Amino acid sequence: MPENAAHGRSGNGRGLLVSILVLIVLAPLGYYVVRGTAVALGGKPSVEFLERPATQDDRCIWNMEAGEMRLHHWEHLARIREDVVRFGKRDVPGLNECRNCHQSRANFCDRCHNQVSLTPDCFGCHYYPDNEHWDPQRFPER
Amino acid sequence: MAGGSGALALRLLTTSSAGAPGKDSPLAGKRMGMVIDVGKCQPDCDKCIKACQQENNVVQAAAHKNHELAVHWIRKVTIRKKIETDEKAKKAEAAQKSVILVCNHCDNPPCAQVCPVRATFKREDGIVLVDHHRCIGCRYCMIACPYNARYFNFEDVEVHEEDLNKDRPKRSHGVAESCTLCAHRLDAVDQDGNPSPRVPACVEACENGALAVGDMNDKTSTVYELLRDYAVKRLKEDLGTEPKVHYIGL
Amino acid sequence: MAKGDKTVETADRTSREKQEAGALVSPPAALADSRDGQPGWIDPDMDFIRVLSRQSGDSLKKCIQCGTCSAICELSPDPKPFPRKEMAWAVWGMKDRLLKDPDVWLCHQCNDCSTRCPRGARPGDVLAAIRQQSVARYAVPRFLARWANEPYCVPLLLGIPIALLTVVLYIGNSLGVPQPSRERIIFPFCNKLPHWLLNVSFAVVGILVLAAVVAGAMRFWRAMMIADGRDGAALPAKSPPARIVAALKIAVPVLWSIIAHDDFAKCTKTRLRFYSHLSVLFGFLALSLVAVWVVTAKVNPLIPDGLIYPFGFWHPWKLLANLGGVAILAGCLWMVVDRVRDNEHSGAFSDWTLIVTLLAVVVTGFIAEILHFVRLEPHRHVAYFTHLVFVLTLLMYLPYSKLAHIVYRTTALIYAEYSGRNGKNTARTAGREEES
Amino acid sequence: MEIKFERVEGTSFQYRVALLVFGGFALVGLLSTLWVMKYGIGRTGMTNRVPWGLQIVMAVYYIGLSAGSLVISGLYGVFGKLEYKPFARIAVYLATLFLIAGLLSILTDQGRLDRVFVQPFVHFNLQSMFSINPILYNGHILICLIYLWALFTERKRTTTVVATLAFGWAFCVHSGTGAIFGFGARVLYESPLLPASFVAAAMASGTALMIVMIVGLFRATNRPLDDELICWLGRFLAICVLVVFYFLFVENAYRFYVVELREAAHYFLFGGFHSLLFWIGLIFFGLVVPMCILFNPRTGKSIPWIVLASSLVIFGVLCERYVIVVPGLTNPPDLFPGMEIVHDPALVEGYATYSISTQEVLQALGVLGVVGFLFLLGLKYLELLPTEARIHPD
Repeated sequence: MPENAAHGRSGNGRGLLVSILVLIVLAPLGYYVVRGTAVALGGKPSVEFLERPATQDDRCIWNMEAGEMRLHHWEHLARIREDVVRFGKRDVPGLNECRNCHQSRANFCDRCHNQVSLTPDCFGCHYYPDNEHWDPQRFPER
Repeated sequence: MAGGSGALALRLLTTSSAGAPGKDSPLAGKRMGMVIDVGKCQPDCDKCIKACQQENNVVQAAAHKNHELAVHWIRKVTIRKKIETDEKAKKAEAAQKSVILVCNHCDNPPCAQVCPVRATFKREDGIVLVDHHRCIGCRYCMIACPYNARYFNFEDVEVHEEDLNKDRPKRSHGVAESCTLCAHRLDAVDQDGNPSPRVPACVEACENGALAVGDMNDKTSTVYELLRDYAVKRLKEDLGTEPKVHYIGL
Repeated sequence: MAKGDKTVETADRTSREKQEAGALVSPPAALADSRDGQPGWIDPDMDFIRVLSRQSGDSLKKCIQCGTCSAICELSPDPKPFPRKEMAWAVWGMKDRLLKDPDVWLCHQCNDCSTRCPRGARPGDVLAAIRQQSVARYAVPRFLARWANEPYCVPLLLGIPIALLTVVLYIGNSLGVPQPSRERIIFPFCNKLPHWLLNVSFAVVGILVLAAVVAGAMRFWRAMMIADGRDGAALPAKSPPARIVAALKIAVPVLWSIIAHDDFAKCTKTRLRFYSHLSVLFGFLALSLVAVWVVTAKVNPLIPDGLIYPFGFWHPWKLLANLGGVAILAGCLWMVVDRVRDNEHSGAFSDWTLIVTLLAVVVTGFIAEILHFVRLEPHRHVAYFTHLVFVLTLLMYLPYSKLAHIVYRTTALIYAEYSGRNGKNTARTAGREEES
Repeated sequence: MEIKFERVEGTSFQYRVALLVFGGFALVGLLSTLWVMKYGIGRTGMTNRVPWGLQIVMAVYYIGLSAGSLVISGLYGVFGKLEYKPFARIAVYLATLFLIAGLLSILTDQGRLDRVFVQPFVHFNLQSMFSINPILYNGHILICLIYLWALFTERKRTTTVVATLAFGWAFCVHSGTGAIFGFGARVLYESPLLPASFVAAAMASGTALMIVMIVGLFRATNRPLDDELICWLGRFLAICVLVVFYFLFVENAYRFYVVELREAAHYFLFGGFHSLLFWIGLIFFGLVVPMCILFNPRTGKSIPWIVLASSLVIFGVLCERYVIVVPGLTNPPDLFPGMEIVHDPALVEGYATYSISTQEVLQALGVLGVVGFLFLLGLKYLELLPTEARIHPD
């Protein structure tokens, strides 16, 4: 190997460059190793589960499974929005009604949106209080 | 092979699971209109304006420090006969009228015609609305409106929590808006999903009975009776926009 | 030992050195060396010659066996240097001989030889064409390799992944709403293409590809062993653990040298090829790693989070993936520019298909990402589907396209290390010092 | 007739300074746009009564300036006046840039810039001139690019076909721009003459710009240029100016003649700052003085005079765009015929006001900077300029 390096252009520089690249590629892995170990040793996971209402019921007022809501909420909201704005159908609860049960926007909406870098425009106009009184003990996930 | 399965994939991808708007529209067969009795309107009363601002979260926007940037879904102008000489002017002084101006909800709305994204549209019951989720803020509708009834949110307006009607949205900057005829009140449903319409905020607030909003096709409605019994005027009828706001005694 | 300022004179001198070292393979020697050691017997494969001629701009006709190419090649070992002997074999249509030759894969096609050739032949392109033939020879099954090199097969080749993904889409569409697990949430990019279904189908294809690749590499290795007369010869150590250690001792430095681009760095003609290949390789590594992470996220013990996918823009994996995409994009664009600027470049089909497929993968990926951030449905789903088609194309035809060089070049380099073929530099340096 | 095209060296001090100045403009424009985006377009001079301001004025003005290519390609591609072929590349390149500038101006004027790239493609409204015009503009940019390609690769037949297409398409582009206003409901907008008048004004400003650019570039780089070519363009410019004048006269005469429009006409002609722009900027400096220069047999043949007249026309058409857009909005609709409004909470005085704000000027300059910057780069990296332009080359 050393002979090879001597023939190539700036052998040491190249070694450094490639090592840095390897480190960059492996960096996220290292980040997770550190974090995963820390959490396993009793640290707190940085992102916890979403706020769930006190009712302990798996069904939303939209009469849908929690999974359905998680996976499709934006599609349902968009459809309800069209129905309300364009066709005057107000018999389905909309965004305003979410906050009756899920009282904290920070925990119910922003937590996930922030993590996945989505910034929906909803709250520029629609009122949703940013209550911070979410207590994971009161609303356990399971 | 590539073409065939590609076409199938495209069809599978683009068909939405969300159904098309249902046929059972609650708006079918309606034609909402407004009647304003100018004679009953008191010059120094602004209850309807205040109620509208409170209901629709335009309190702060209406009180904008630059009055030309202020938003008036409903506003009251004072008019009088054109003054020819000084002597007549004194008579004309007495003959001032207060006229309420709102969006005319035209049957042929020029604003909806020019909207490049169909954000402004006429509902099935004739109410002209702006879809604020879609508006790109080109302001062509404001150019096209012959009544200057449209307003633009030039800036983000901070609405204080105590002034906020929490069930109604406020507006972000960069979208156009105008009177909605309180469509949310007209469409309101009760617990079981049956229609239980309420009158618009301005009509509710008016103590003199100068305002009426209702279905012009419904023979039991106040609007129908007023239109049947009184001679009414509409603004700029010559333009053919067919406004649905009618004035008695203008 | 400055090699950078090498002039024509020194090139001639090294060429003489190689001749004196008895490395010259003269046509009679080639004849003598030919098939199964039968002296004087030669069986030219005319189709092979025709293919090579077509893909290398008639280089074979131009070659006068002067040996300049072998002399100036930085990668060529002193005993039996290339590409001169390969040019001779190619002229004679000695297909079997060439396809068993590890030297063909030691070439990194820097085209120093092609630019220096006094006759304007392009040995670099000839070797590239031979490599493609080699891939076709060892691929399992062979007909796929034949298709992968025919332009009129492109609709069929693209059709297979499209059809496969359409089936996946059809199943996903009819499955209805997937229930995400309570412990770890993974949002599929498109609800009609659930992650587990994609994982399963990609894993099936991946296992098949892996099997094909391993089989191809083993065939190649055995062929090289037989050609070298090492049939049955194994690593010196006897016990299994010691054999593994010995194998690692050979493989690890080779792999590092591949990653560090030791051989690319010696190229003098197109210096930036080093950077373009480096960025594409590392982009590819980064994206593969991210993909593996996402695919295995459900069972990964390192993840403490509830929400796994999608990543936020500033998430380490997302950053790495975007960086990798940009690296591949930039590297591929540079390769395109490089090829377009070099007027004499033959532009072999397999070469262009790889670059175009890689570009298509990253471009559709970025389009899908942008459409996702502006939340355009169903446009983003269509973009995502196209992206998946190209990813699957890349994966599916890995053993048959130019991408197979990942496997065959690595195999050849390890073989060269194993057989002591790369004693090259030490030997040469020693000779030079003695002379001076 | 073999015409050679070449690049400019682009190493001179003047070139670099110009590049720097235009680049600086573009940067300032970008910063200003970001600022306006952050704080909303309320920080401009626009109001609810005058919702369109300088940006729209500049947009239609830039679109108009692109008509230079229409004239040149019409002359050379459609009418076969081959002596104008040397200017074809530069004309089409400038047209492309100014069309892009027009689009940029409209784009930076939108309230929700984030939605502009999504919504118009998803929800299309063919009844709106704002949906039709982007097709026309982008189509024209595409045609211009194909045209440029045909010119650079010297494809004769393709050039003729594309030139004819571009000629026809450009008419649609300028008519469509005029229709934005002409089909509106405002008293001072509504006029079927407006699309035609826009075409005329666009051709005037485009020709004037071509004259100034050609003379300036040829003089600055010491290239031989036959005066006769410019004089002919000058005469063409004079006719365009005359047509613009004619349209303006007809329109205002009509407004004065019809009783219900008389008040609006009075406001338009004698109502304030815009009237000043109309009479002094447009009528006197923009139309009358150039016509005097161009129709005068002596000054009409002198290159400096023609360049002066062209510069005045370029300025005059800018004034024309302003007096079309703004007074039509400041003039209030006559909601109550025979009555007058004593008090209106949305208005203090009878008429709305509009004053150009610094931000809008900076944004307009920024767009101009982009055009200038790209033009200079084009001179350096594309073979735009002919070595010479003569009617009878030696």
